[in-house]
Amino acid sequence: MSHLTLAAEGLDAGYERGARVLDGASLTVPPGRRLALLGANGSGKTTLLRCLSGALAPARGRVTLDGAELRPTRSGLRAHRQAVQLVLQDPDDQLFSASVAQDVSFGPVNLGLPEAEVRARVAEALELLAVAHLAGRPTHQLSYGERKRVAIAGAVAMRPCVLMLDEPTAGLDPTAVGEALAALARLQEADSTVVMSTHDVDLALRWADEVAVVVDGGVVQGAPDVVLGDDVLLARARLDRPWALSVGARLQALGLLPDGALPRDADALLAALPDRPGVTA
Amino acid sequence: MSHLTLAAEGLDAGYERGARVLDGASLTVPPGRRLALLGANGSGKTTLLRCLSGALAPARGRVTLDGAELRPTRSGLRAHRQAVQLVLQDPDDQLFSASVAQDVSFGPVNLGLPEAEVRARVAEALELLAVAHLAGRPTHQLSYGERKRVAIAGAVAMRPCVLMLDEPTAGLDPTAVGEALAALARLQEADSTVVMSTHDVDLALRWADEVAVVVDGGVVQGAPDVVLGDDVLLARARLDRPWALSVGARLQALGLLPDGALPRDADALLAALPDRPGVTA
Amino acid sequence: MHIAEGFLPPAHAIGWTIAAAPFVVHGARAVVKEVRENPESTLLLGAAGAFTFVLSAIKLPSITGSSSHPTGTGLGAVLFRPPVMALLGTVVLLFQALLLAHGGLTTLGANAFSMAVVGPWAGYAAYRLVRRSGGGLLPGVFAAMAIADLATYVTTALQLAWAHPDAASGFAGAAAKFLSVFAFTQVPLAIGEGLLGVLLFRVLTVN
Amino acid sequence: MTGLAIDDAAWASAWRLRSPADKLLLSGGLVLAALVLPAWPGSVLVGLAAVVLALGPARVPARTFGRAVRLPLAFILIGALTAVVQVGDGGLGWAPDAAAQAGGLVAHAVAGSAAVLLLATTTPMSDLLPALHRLRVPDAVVEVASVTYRMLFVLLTSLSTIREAQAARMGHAGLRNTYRSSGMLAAAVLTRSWDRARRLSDGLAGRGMETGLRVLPEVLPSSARFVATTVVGLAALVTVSLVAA
Repeated sequence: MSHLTLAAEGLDAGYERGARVLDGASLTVPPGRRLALLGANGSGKTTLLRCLSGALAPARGRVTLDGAELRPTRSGLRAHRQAVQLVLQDPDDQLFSASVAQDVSFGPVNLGLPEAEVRARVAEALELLAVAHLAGRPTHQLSYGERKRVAIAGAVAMRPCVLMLDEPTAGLDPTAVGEALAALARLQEADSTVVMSTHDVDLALRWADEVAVVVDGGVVQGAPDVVLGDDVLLARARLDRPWALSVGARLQALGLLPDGALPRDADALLAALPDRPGVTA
Repeated sequence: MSHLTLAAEGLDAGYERGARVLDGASLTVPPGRRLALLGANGSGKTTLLRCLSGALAPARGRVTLDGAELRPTRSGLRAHRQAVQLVLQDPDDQLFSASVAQDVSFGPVNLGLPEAEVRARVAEALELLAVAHLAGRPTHQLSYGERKRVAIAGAVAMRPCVLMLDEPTAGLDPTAVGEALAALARLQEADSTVVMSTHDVDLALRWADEVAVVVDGGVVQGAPDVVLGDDVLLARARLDRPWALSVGARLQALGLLPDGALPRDADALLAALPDRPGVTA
Repeated sequence: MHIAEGFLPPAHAIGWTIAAAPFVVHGARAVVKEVRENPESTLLLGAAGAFTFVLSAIKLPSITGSSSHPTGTGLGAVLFRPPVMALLGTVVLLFQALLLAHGGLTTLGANAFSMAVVGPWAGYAAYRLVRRSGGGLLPGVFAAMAIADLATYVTTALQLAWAHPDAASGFAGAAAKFLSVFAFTQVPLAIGEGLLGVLLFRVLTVN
Repeated sequence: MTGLAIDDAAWASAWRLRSPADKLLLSGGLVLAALVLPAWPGSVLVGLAAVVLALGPARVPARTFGRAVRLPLAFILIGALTAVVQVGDGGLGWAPDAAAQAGGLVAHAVAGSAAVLLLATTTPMSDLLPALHRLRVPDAVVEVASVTYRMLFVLLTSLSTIREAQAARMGHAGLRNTYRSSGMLAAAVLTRSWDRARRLSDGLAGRGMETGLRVLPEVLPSSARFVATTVVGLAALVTVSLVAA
């Protein structure tokens, strides 16, 4: 899988209670990296992801893949969907076959691939998501976390260049979130670009190479510690500041943390703090 | 509303993949206080809540309300449901009416209350949950967060002594979580006992007077900072330690925080930390 | 295919309403009895009605290039029996008239007769016939859904022919006209809906 | 939003809080007038009245109303054309008064559809269903219909989301894929509807459901002025039509 640059330019899309959801939103997905898309409920994260995936045609603006505009024709969408896959939030909306392996094979079979190739892709996707042991199980017997990972495997089996996930960690307990993030890390190592939407700012800070905040119909994009440290922006977006940035900044001011980039989670913060009283960074 | 003590003693209940979900679980809900019920996905939080609400009869053990055992007869259940209400995780499992006000009126009407009393209760419940402005809107046009609050209002209109909520903050953004918690705080001031299940340990530490962790079919109950500081227990329960306890303990050891109870969230921690370098608690 | 509001003369509108009424009332009695014995079935029947409505939102393409929406009454007849379908089908027709502008109020009786009475009964009869003569579940479902569709379409065409007989050849000529005009969309749809039923039951029975 | 523009219009209509019985009287009167009055000028007057009332005092968006009127048009035009083509010995030809006959048929149907639409775009289904109770429809039936109304939005959302997920994985590329996917889609929604009903029954049991889905009725008082205006208007319409015809 080569890296392609997926971008949105000046998108207007969606209507909610008489107002545009997206109003001139532009975003460039950094190829080969991890992008967290942040925003409150109803801010337009999902609308933006649906436009990027080709599921929703914007009222204005364009979506491009390596500069080429996505055309809402049958062949245009077909090509786009082979390169860009979106995994929706509720796994039950995506699992419609009887067994796990059958469900993951849905995309490759629809692509008309030979059986051996389908089998290989299914096996690979199940392996990457660490759900190979579930292959023969009926989907309705799986736990919520397992269903989420199987739904992601279904998209991965399409071998997209850009994999987008709408709230992949919502409803998962901490261990399951850890497993999901580990699977996404393996995907990225396998050369994919990964986009994840979330409203968990702590998670975004910990995970992402870059973040984009959807606010007032537009998008603000940048480095995680810069964007998530901007209190004015966060208030407009109805988001909290990540605790690690708040606490880290104070500890840096107190001379307990070295200058430069702040730790992004509890483990990194504890590792950077001195062990004994009286020692400063 | 007077305070009643709701308790479970030695519950066996539920089957999942050939094993009991609850296996000798005991819990006492502290009257008039806020209890967070923690556990990983599939640990049995929901099963326990359903037993406590009377929706599920345990295979063994008993549920008591002020010492009196809940009998699974029609009149026993009817009396229990007037005192104890459970709000399910998915609001669409509780909202059956197209009109918000009519849906909230369902419980009071079933109680056989006179019309004026029903109207008063509906108005009060919508007010407490800050959804009075939605009264004339159809259920199917509401957002997920709005539907969640209307579903809670439906339970609140029953004026229960104990209100239990299954994952009330799941899927909500930080602002909506704040609004939901504020509504729950108003309820508790209105003299209710509130139980909330969650797997967000940071939220539980911040919100609860007491926590109970569901693990290996049983329940471990106690003060939030004690239970959530027990790493062995948390590992067994597949939960994380709240960052505030990890970071707080280290800062206390460094002499930056005063001895005693640790701050429970970022704001409290920042308030307790010294402003200038060199000053210790 | 629903007859639009105002398309039938008053006498026909009244006549078909009277013709459909006994079946719908019979279905309502069955529903009342079911709900009295088992209050939760209100929710199951409501869900069944909603499913029938939603099924008609699935677009089925056909090889002739036309595309149409299934009626779902054959499936409902197999799952819930024709009497209940007479009621649920009528409720769905009322919803389609008022939520989708599909059908009408004065033509509700005529549409209920073809889609909620004749369709389900014909489909159910076809299903029983196939099963009794040794056919499997899937051929039975195919027959039920395809025949329910065909029977509905034929009934509708005859209703239209009776209301608007041909100036020269009378009822027979009009029937031939309406049957052939609507055959372009309805015959492929009947086959398509039968196939849909087979695919649907295949997924359900594997689970 | 919900995908059903007529329903959205009904909830947002300026007549939302008018008594459903009042609106039923008005629309019902217009529907009957469209049916029994001569097409010229009766149907034309009914159609005009329905459109003017919907777009004027009821403030229904013109776009919604226009689109909804167009929906039955294909059936009406094909049906009317078929009716006036004559099958004779020499093959197909036009009936003697084809133009007048077709025109009349189309006028009746379009006017009637507009009159039904006036009710549909101003009155949510959940306001109309309790009216069935007064027509002596059993409570159980009204409750089943109410659950149908609530549940169909839940299922419509499932349907469109699942369909979108299938399309993303090429499930609707080509006839074969589309049929296979549609079967899976129908099965998934059917399973979902059963599951929803079961879970809803659990949820409602906790709120004390024992016999039925009784709720506090909404009071939407009748307006004497509205009723009087309706009666006078309908009478005028009938008189003018009969005199002019």
